[in-house]
Amino acid sequence: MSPVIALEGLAKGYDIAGGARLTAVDDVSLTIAAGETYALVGESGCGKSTLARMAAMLTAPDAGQVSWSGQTVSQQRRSAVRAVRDHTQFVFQDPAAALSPRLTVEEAVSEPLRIRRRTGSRSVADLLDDVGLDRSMGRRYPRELSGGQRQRVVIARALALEPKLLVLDEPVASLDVSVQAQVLNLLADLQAEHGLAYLLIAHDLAVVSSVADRIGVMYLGQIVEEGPAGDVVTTPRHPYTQMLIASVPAFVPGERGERPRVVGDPASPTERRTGCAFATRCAFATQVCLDVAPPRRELGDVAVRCHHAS
Amino acid sequence: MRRRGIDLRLWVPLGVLVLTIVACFVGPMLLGPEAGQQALGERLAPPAWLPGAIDGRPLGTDAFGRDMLTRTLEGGQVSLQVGFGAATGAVLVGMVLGLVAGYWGGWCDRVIMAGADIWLAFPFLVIALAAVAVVGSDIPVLIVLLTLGGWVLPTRVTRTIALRVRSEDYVVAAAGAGASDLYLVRRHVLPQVLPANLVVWSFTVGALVVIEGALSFLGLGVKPPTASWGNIIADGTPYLQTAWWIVAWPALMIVVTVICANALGNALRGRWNAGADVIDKEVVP
Amino acid sequence: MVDRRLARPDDRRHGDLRERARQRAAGPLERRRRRDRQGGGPVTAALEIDDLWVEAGDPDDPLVLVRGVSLTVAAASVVGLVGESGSGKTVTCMASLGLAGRGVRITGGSVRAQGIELVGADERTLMRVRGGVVGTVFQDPLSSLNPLQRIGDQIAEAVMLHHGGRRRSHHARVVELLAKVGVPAPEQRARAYPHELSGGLRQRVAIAMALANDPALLVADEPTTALDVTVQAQVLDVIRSATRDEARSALIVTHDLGLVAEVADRVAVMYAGQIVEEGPVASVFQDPQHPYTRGLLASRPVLAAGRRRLGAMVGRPPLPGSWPAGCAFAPRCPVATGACGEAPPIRTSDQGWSRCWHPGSGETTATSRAEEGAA
Amino acid sequence: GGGDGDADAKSVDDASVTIGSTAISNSLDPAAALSSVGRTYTKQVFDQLVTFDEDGEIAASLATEWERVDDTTVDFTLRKDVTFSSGAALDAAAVVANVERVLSGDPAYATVAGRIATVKEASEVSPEVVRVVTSTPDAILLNRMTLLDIVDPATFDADRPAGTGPFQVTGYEAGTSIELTRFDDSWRATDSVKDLTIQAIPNPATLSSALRTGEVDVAYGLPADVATQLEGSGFTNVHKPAGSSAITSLIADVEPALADVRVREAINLAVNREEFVDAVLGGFGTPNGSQLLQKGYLGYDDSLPSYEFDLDRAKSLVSEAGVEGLELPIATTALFKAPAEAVAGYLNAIGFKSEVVVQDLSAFIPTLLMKSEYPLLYWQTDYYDLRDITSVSRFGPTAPGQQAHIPVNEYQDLYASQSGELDEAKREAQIKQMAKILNDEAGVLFLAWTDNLYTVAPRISDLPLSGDSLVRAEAITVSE
Amino acid sequence: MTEMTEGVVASVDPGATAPPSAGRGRRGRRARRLGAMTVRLLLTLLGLLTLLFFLVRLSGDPAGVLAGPSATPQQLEAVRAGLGLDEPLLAQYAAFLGDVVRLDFGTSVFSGESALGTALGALPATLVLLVTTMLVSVAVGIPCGVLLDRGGRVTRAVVGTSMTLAQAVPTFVLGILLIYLFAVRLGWLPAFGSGTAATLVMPTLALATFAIARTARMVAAELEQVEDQDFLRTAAAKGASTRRVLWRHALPNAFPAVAAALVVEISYLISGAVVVEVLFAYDGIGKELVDAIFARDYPVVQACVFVIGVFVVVVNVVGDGLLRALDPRIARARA
Ligand SMILES: Nc1ncnc2c1ncn2[C@@H]1O[C@H](COP(=O)(O)OP(=O)(O)OP(=O)(O)O)[C@@H](O)[C@H]1O
Ligand SMILES: Nc1ncnc2c1ncn2[C@@H]1O[C@H](COP(=O)(O)OP(=O)(O)OP(=O)(O)O)[C@@H](O)[C@H]1O
Ligand SMILES: [Mg+2]
Ligand SMILES: [Mg+2]
Repeated sequence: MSPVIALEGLAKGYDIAGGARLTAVDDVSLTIAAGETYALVGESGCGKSTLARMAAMLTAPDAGQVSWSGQTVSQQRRSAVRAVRDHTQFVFQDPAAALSPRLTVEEAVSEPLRIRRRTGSRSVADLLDDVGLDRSMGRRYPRELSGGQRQRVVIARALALEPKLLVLDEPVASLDVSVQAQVLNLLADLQAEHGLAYLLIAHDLAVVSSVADRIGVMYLGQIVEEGPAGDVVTTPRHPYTQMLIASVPAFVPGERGERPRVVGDPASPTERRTGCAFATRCAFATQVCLDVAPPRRELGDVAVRCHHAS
Repeated sequence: MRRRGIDLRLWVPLGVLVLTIVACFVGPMLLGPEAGQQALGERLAPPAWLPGAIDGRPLGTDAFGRDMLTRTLEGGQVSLQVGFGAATGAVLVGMVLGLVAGYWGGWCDRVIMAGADIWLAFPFLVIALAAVAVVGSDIPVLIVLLTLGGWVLPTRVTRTIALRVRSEDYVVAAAGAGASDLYLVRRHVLPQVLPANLVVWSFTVGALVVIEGALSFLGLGVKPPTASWGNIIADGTPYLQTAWWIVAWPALMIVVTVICANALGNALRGRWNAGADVIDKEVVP
Repeated sequence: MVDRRLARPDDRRHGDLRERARQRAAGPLERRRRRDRQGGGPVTAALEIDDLWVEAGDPDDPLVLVRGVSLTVAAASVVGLVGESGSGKTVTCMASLGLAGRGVRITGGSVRAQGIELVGADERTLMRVRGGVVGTVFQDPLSSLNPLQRIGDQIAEAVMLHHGGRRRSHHARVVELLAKVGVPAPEQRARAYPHELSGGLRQRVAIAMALANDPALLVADEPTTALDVTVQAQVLDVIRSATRDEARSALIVTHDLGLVAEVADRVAVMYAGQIVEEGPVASVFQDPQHPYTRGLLASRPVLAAGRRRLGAMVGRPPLPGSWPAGCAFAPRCPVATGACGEAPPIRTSDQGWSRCWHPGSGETTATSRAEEGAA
Repeated sequence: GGGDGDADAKSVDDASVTIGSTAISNSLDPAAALSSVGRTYTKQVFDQLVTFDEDGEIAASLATEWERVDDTTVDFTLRKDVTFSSGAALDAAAVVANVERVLSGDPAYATVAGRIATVKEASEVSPEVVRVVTSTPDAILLNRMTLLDIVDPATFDADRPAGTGPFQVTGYEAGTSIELTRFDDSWRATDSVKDLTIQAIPNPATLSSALRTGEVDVAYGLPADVATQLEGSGFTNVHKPAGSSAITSLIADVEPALADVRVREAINLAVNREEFVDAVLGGFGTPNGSQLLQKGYLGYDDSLPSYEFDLDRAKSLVSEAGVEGLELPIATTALFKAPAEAVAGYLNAIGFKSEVVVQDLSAFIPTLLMKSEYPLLYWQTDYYDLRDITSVSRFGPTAPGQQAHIPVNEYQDLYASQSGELDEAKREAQIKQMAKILNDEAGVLFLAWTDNLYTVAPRISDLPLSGDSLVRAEAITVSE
Repeated sequence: MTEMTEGVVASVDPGATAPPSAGRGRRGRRARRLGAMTVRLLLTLLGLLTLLFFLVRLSGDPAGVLAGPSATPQQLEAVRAGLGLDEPLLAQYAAFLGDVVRLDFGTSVFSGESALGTALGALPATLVLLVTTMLVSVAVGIPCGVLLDRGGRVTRAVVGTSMTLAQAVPTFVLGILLIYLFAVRLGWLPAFGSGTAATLVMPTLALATFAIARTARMVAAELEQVEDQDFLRTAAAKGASTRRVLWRHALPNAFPAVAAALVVEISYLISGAVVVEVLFAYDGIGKELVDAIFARDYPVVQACVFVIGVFVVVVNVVGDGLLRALDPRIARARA
């Protein structure tokens, strides 16, 4: 599979009040192939959204570059950025906030086309069909829709410009369990139909494990472990991944006994640190972890940033 | 308080305001030019229901024998022109500045908001007093001056909403689809800013009618014999004991206007939840 | 369609609530409890909710939020109350403790905590029960702590309200509580303001506060939902040790079935203001009787290798005011029949009960391509 | 004047009296005090060489005799055994020091310096005799000397300058109140009033309430309407012709249409002066459509005709002159807003468009003295301070850059010559001639001779006024 | 029970946890922020003084007042020259700036007293008025706000209507009514003046009425806003009485926002004070200023504006600090 998008050494920081510098994303590289779902998991504030916005070229990175189909995209050239934006569409966490209360479903879905003054090959009705919405819904306003329906509208809008990559920032986190499954299934169907690539962001490993081809685990701005979904879920290498998996409640009562202790809170992204970002919470941390930042290491299909993983 | 499909809380104050405006601008024409003229022989006549009233002077006369009904309505012309004119001006100025500050941000934002903070910190009446003493007090001058007295509120409201809408996901999505700033402002920001500013406008009308009254009361309003509610009250103050009606009618009109403007603002705020929280934070309810 | 008859029994607005509750046909729990009493003597349950009706809004045109919920939390047992958003879980708990917001009224039923009747109780009784008999933890640990007070003071207040004295005099107890819920350096932390703590610590403080007077029952409304995954696990540990290890009863409200599986003995599934199924966790999860329970279980993603489809239900949970007549789940139910237009009967088994015309009948209720859009 | 004291009421000694006024002296130093408002205070604390008696004649005060030595020189002989409240004795050197201070050119003393502008120098002839020399012959030097308050030179720079009057200052809040107590060693002291407060209350409504609540005993500056209202509740209005004319200047420089005598005449015919005095002045004044000076002042001419209210004639003159709709804004100060508004009302009734522009005193005085943007200026001309036409200098010859209020050369020439004319008969003839010219030309709009008005609480049975209409506080009679 | 050892217990929120040096850093930051604010306000003050300098000078002339209406043009000119008013405006301005920097505002044209002294002398009376107004508006406004939010149907209607009226009646109208009622009709209070407690009552009432209504509305709005917050439910769940929840938890949380608004409103209050002082002949800085403006007593105008400006700056700075003391969150929210 040829990569649709490749991110190379992306980094992004924010100056926050009081003169501190917050490192949101720190030296992240990844590639996503056509038809592939790349899932990014991590705790709140670890930089998932920031990374996603950089991938969609909504935010310029401080360092690193984004390539499309092997071509590096220059941030300076507006036309290049525009072209990439056409191929990348964003789906947001909160479907309520992602739709203007003032636009009908039809207007919302056709807005990207209107903005680009283009007629897509697919009509609004087709798009609504694609996401399993009745055409008659076109005249409704978002407030007249349920959460799942709204998320479908958002997806339909994202499909309007016929993108190659959908960036899905926690697309189901705010939905009810029963509706969450509907949306996840829909995404899988659309991918099969259109050969889309997904960058799927989630904080729940369980959600991700059922839809992802590859999983990247993020911790404090870095991808600490990355690999095929099966490998990451069944044989986690990084202590943080292990901890994440241990934290997922056992579904069947009594199936799992005592589990490894989860320790400490995530460190602050503003703190300046040497060594491994996870060292403060890591049960296996040694002096080297505190002193030296672990490099990215390939262990078979899996890449890990840990001194001790094997 | 919706009854039979009509929102009384909205339509009652709106109706009273419209009625007031119509009465003030049409009434004096119907009453004829003679009623407003001075007739020193008929001075200080009481309203129709009191002994000593004069025919055709239903609300009594003032110290110059002018018909209080006519005077009050004519006074309304000035007060309302200034109040509504300046409120409109303030909202327009505020929307432009607020959009610039909130949407484009950066140093524009810092400068505008610092200006707003500072402007709020100084007692406006003091500045107004000095300014009127210099440039006089024609209606256009008063409108411009009071526009300066009211621009901060709509600026802040607009800025807050613009700032928020700008980072709203659907705006990011539209930007992601390649929308220009102009498109975003026109299609997404303005539709949210407008209703909120209509609410602000409504409250501002009330506030500015009062400020105009205060300026006139301090002797810095329009030139007599042109009436405004504030200067009628100021002139009538010495007669409070014997001819309360001179002060009463314009005072009543101010109070009614302010109540209606505020009520209208409240009703509108209830109607549009867009920006309601912002307004609650910023607006003097 | 709303079932007006169900939503507004004619007599509901007049007369004594408890009296009317008794007049109504005895629910399954009532029957069971009577049986229990006759058999094993007077074992006081930690919490007994019996046929609770709650409504909100204009009294002339009320919105029914909870209709006839009965639920018992036995001594030293943990009950999980699950259900999707809007099904009435929070309203049930909070109304029971008289903590629901303004405009929410109990219109029928009874609630007893350790045998103390709470419906229609005076404020003194409620004050004694709240915090003393029942400790409560809320979902968002930031907003559930007073931002202006040091956390130590807030915990001390909880102690003081039931033991008197001054806040200062309970310092030792505060430190002890903080240590118990695993707050490191409790002496210093007691002086912190809520915003100075991380989410996990805040929730621990909230739990410490709920445990301040060693209540018999802990009510926790989505105690981990707002937390990060790893932190969730930590807080869960705290809750578990506060219940299992100390033989304390708990009612845990959540929409996370996994959480229930981890901590609860029994589970009640809520849908559209009613409990549709109740029973021991193991039996409900392994052999769900109600099609909704089966749907929930099927649609829940589990951690496992490999891409797979989730079982999704059609449609979405209905909101109060638009509950279908008869079985509220019928429009989404893959096994619904004409009979489902009528209110379903209650089927009890030894260990639990469900409210369904066709209990336990579906092999799999999950439709593969469930599209509510067409609905 | 004088209150109609109840003969039966027992008068008390050592009373406390409060005089409320819309404004009070801006300074305790009489040389720096502005306008007549300040003189309510200075009159009580200071004396002048000569003063006006109740009939307006020059009377002895600190000087008991005076003698004209030549056209420009007068010698004053001082009263014996007069002491300042500071304890110092009055002598010629003190008077000389006062004259020299005022003439020093310090702008703070500009008002008083203007009043004695003709004085060149003063010198001590002997400890009891002061010589005052003018630069040109001055017909009214004595009148001018009534305006020079004599201060103990040792207290020129003190917080509370000392005078020889019957009261001395005990408390002062700038712009608000002056507290006085009796100076027992004053040559003018009496027993009746011991403590006197002069209180500023700018708002007339507040002032009238203060009178009602008994917080003030005498109110000065109340609107006439209010004063009449108060009469119903036992208050007395003490008023006295004040030697002041309510007039409106008609400035042709600004509005050329005013150069047409028909227009000026129409304006003069438009006003119903009786109604005006009744309604706007509350009756406290005398309608006047004839001349500036009133009866009792040098040059008054009772043969001059008065313009009478004639609406039809006024209207026809307006249409004859073709000036219907002419805009005639009237500038004035806040003090005269009401009468000016009434005038505007009359003018509007004959087809003009008139409104009142209220200016601050600071803006209005340059308007009045130098150059106006507005064609009509409403002002009340006080000549009682000097009791002479000379005080109305703006009707005299113009300086460069100054607008003429009365653009008649003959009038201006007469004005110039009368001020140096020492022969009183000749001078009177000249002043009468000026009045006639003004009357013929309808050069200004005369409205009324106004009275000074004091509203007095019932407990005050007599409020005596001096020849220049000021309260003689030491002579107030307070009854139980 | 558990021995959960936490390495670094750091908050997820940026800046929430303070590194060891944060104490100094935060204080330093705060000092800098206060400094910046003060400088900004002082610069504005200078701007305002400049504006007034020209406004006032373009519109009138103290020389006329000094010379009097019967002066001759020559005398008028002489007075002008004596006051230095015949110099070019810019030269006058330069001199003025130099003086201001040295805090030398000169002397009143009319009284000859130090202008700054005059302004400062009038300030305490205004301060007293403002303080009583604040106290009254808080003391009355908070209970009214509570009633507005918590009262029964009738109470809410009555209080709500009063507050609506209180907000709609302009200060000057209210002042007139008060004088009429309390001084003229009832004779209970002096109609004017300053210096005694009795003279403070009506100006305070006239000024506080609007502020009361404003405070009440804000308290009610804030109460409504905090109403649904979980920490109130938490308090109730601990066993606190309704009263205790209201007074110990809801109100203290509503108060910072109200207090912040009151601080901002000091400028509205000063505007109101100008009207009230003139109306009641109350000798505060507002009346002093109006008198000086009318008389074109430049030095006093400038000094009054300067004093008011500095006062506003001080109130804002002190108020800001006070708010911080009231609400530990603000330090973070604004940092
Ligand atoms: N515009 C910004 N200015 C300052 N800091 C920012 C900005 N955007 C994000 N951050 C910070 O960068 C860090 C990463 O943010 P990001 O939104 O990418 O996290 P996330 O992993 O998506 O978290 P969540 O799961 O909560 O959405 C956070 O600490 C956040 O506070
Ligand atoms: N005061 C109220 N007035 C009207 N409706 C209310 C009120 N309180 C709650 N509701 C409604 O009652 C329904 C049940 O609410 P509840 O909070 O109990 O749901 P829940 O099961 O806890 O859901 P969630 O998982 O979202 O917390 C919701 O639809 C809610 O909108
Ligand atoms: Mg995110
Ligand atoms: Mg809930």
